[in-house]
Amino acid sequence: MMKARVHVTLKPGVLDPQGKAIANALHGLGYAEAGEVRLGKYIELDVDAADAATARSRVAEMCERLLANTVVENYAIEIAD
Amino acid sequence: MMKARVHVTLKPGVLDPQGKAIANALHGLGYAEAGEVRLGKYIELDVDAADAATARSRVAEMCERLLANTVVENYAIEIAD
Amino acid sequence: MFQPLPTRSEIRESKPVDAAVIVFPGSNCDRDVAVSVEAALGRAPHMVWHRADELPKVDLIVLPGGFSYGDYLRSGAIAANSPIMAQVKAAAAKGTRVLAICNGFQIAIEAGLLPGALMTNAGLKFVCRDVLLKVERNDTPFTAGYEQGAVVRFPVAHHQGNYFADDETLARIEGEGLVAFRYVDAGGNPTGAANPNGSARNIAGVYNEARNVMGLMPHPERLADPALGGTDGARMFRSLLGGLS
Amino acid sequence: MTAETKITPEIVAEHGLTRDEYKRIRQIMGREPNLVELGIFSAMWSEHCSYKSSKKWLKTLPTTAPWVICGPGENAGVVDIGDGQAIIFKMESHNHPSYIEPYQGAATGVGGILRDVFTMGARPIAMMNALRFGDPSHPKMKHLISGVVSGIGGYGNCVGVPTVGGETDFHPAYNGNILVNAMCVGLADADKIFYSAAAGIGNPVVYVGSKTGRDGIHGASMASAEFGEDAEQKRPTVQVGDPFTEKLLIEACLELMKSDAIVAIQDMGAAGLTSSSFEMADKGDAGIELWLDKVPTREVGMTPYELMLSESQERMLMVLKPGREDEARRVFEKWELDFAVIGKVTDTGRMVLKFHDAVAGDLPIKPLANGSPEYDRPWTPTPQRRPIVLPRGRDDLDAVLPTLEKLMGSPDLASRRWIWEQYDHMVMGDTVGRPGGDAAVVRIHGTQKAVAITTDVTPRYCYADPYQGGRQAIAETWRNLTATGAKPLAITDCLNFGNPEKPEIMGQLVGCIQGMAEACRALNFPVVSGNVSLYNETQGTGILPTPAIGGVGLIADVSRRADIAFKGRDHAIIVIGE
Ligand SMILES: Nc1ncnc2c1ncn2[C@@H]1O[C@H](COP(=O)(O)OP(=O)(O)O)[C@@H](O)[C@H]1O
Repeated sequence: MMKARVHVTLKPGVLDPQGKAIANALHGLGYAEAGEVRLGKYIELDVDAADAATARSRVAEMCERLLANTVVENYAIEIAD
Repeated sequence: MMKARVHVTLKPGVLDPQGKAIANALHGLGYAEAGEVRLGKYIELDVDAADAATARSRVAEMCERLLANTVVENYAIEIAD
Repeated sequence: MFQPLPTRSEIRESKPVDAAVIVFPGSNCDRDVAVSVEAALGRAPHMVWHRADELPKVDLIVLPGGFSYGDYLRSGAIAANSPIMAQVKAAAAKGTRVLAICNGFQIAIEAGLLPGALMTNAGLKFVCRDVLLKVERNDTPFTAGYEQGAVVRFPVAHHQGNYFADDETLARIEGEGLVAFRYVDAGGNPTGAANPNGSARNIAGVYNEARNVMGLMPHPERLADPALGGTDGARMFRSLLGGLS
Repeated sequence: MTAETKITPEIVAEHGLTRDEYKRIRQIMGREPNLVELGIFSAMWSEHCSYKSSKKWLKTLPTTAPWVICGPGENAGVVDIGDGQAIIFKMESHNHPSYIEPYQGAATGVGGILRDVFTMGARPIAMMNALRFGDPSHPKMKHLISGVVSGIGGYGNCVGVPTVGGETDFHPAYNGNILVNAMCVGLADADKIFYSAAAGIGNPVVYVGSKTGRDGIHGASMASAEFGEDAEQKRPTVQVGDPFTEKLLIEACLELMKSDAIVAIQDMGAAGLTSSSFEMADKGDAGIELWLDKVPTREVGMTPYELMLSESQERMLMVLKPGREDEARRVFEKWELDFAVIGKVTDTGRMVLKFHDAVAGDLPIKPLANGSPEYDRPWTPTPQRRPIVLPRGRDDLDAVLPTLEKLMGSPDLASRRWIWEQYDHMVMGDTVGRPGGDAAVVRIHGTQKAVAITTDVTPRYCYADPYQGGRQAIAETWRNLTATGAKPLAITDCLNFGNPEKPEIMGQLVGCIQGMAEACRALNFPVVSGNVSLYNETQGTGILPTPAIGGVGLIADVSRRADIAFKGRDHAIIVIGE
């Protein structure tokens, strides 16, 4: 079993209303030092694969087909065993 | 400006309905190799701080107060400049 | 040009049309839309479970609102990969009309049937209320029953209805006349205050290039009965189901 | 801790049982209980499950009328609305969980009340929520309010049942103990109502829904224990709701209910498998043998103690007719839900818990269920308060307008639109009277009939004079229903009070119930279901007495309903009453 860690983030230029709201809330709480905030997803999944390369390419496919909406999102994959 | 990367994940044992639904969907798409899936949040934020240690402690405070729901979630912070 | 609505009896005399409503796990406006379809058509639509291997031969497919798969991961993402969606796409490619409402719109976008993306509402909250919409064009089977530029009232009820597309895509859909509805004020102006969710250019609904697929966030089926306080939505079903002959 | 753990006075106390109660347990068992058994007693005898402080007084409420099909005692109350149709409804509290984790606490409260209603064979058609928050400027309040409102919306919107109204109050007495009461109304065929009494020796006991995890173990005891400073330490016991699974569970249960395969059905609410299995066995005068290793789990190494006490959500227990397992399994598998035969009905009158063939617990059902303590707690009547003498007001507009402005700007009178707009109040296509009026009006699908639904209570009145406050809450409920043109049918109630071990709090409870009972009798407006939530205190200060009333009425012809909007110029405005 390998562990895949996937980060799904909004593409630059895509408006992130949730990130903006978090930044505003942080300012409201007095954290003047907080700058831009971007909210993404973090997915951990167990993958049964012969090797890291296979796992990576299968997870990339899963991202393309389901885990990310590539119209507005990027994804990055790390594999660990 | 420093960059903080925050991972917010569900505590072990806390039900993750989304992770469950994603795992089922992956199986439905033919990815039999996909095991357990856990869905978390990934937050990138810019912090204006004198040094990494200060940034970390401020972000930890933000996590406690806003970014994570510590009743059911854990958080992990990385600081980079 | 305003086209008079076909009457019920005209519809019945014309070639029989058939409609299907796709039911996903977590759909919850499937029955509501079936009621509106039946009112316009005179008989009930086929209710098709998402695992069905076969789509009945129909002239109209409805992707209903709701929370397919709980809206988990991204609204519409998991349903867009349901077995039935391959057939919906094939039928759409052959010209079958597809009406995608709310969660159905999210599914259609995720399935690549329509351009753009639907993001979390700018206000971050679920919003359920009536909105005013401008009918951008009335020369499509979906809107033939409305006057050009008419302002109509439909309810919205969603959390992820904030229409987004990059500038290039926006320019293209505007240029090709693919905007179906826009959020407007009573005077027909697409103001910020009239926009319930932050959608780009107040876009509430879009067509595909062939204009046989239309998706929108507001729910026409929710104001299609005088007892519920309005009937603007009923015209869409009568346009669709009367104009198919 | 294991089943072999020796039961010490500390363990007994940790389970919220008094020494007398423990003595009684030993008598009932005829021996020392093991830990699993102790946990079961603790859950079953908690205030939440046993109504030990309120039972005596609840019995004084009128519960019958010719149109009542089923009064208190089942999962929800049932009233006849003619044409072979019945309305099934109930209100329930989720106060403590909502204070600890507002989103999930409120969400799972909605899930629980939905299950109470569809368990009985009804399709849920409307929800309401009665909320009491503290002072809006209290540092925690914003988080609590927004969490609760989005939790209610998050769950109700997803399952596709319209949330059509409710009430929202603010008072500093709720600063440390907010109230979240949710009500659900469902529609069923009057001759297809499902009850919870287990029957048929040898019949399979079946588990359906979500898998069991370690959620909310001790939740039922928590709901009955006063909050201390360490409330936040109890956090990990919070349950997480999965409205998507609930929606599937509704559809799957209603689908199976079209057949005659189900003998009895009960949702797993507070105290999960424990309370559901004991209630089914008790009502059916039967015994049950459970095979706990067959319970679907999502965590490894779960013990019998955890399996019996887990409060994982979206689960149901059923007794099926013999040989109908496969048919039922097909329905639940179609809806992608877990299904497992986990036991059988017996004639032993005992609950026998097996875990991998070993006996993990063996308890007598009747003595445990009926032998739960019932307290006649001392109470003192609330002293008559001196009426407040207001200075005589001026009649001129200059004085009235600023006062009016102040009133309208107060949190208690401000518009609730921002709340109900976060709730899908139109799904199902029958919300004829949307939020914003006296009572919501929901059409009975496919008919000209409609039900009017409202929730009401004014805790300030109940605090000033419990008896009058109780009467007033019933009367206001009645008025709100009649104002839409409905004939009031029956009520459900959610009695939220402080610590009943204090005579003055007990006096509030008694006073309110006496007032309610009198008003209900006078109006022929019976109580058909309800819930009691006690120990609503933080650091020794109780909430205002809050008997929330949920009322349902029937409109025979929906086209003739009334609403609050002025309809036109020059119409006369008439005041009726004193
Ligand atoms: N928590 C809530 N959820 C949904 N609707 C609510 C809620 N609180 C209040 N409302 C709605 O707001 C309106 C005004 O409420 P309220 O002030 O309690 O009315 P009244 O005092 O006239 O009974 C009602 O229609 C009620 O249903």
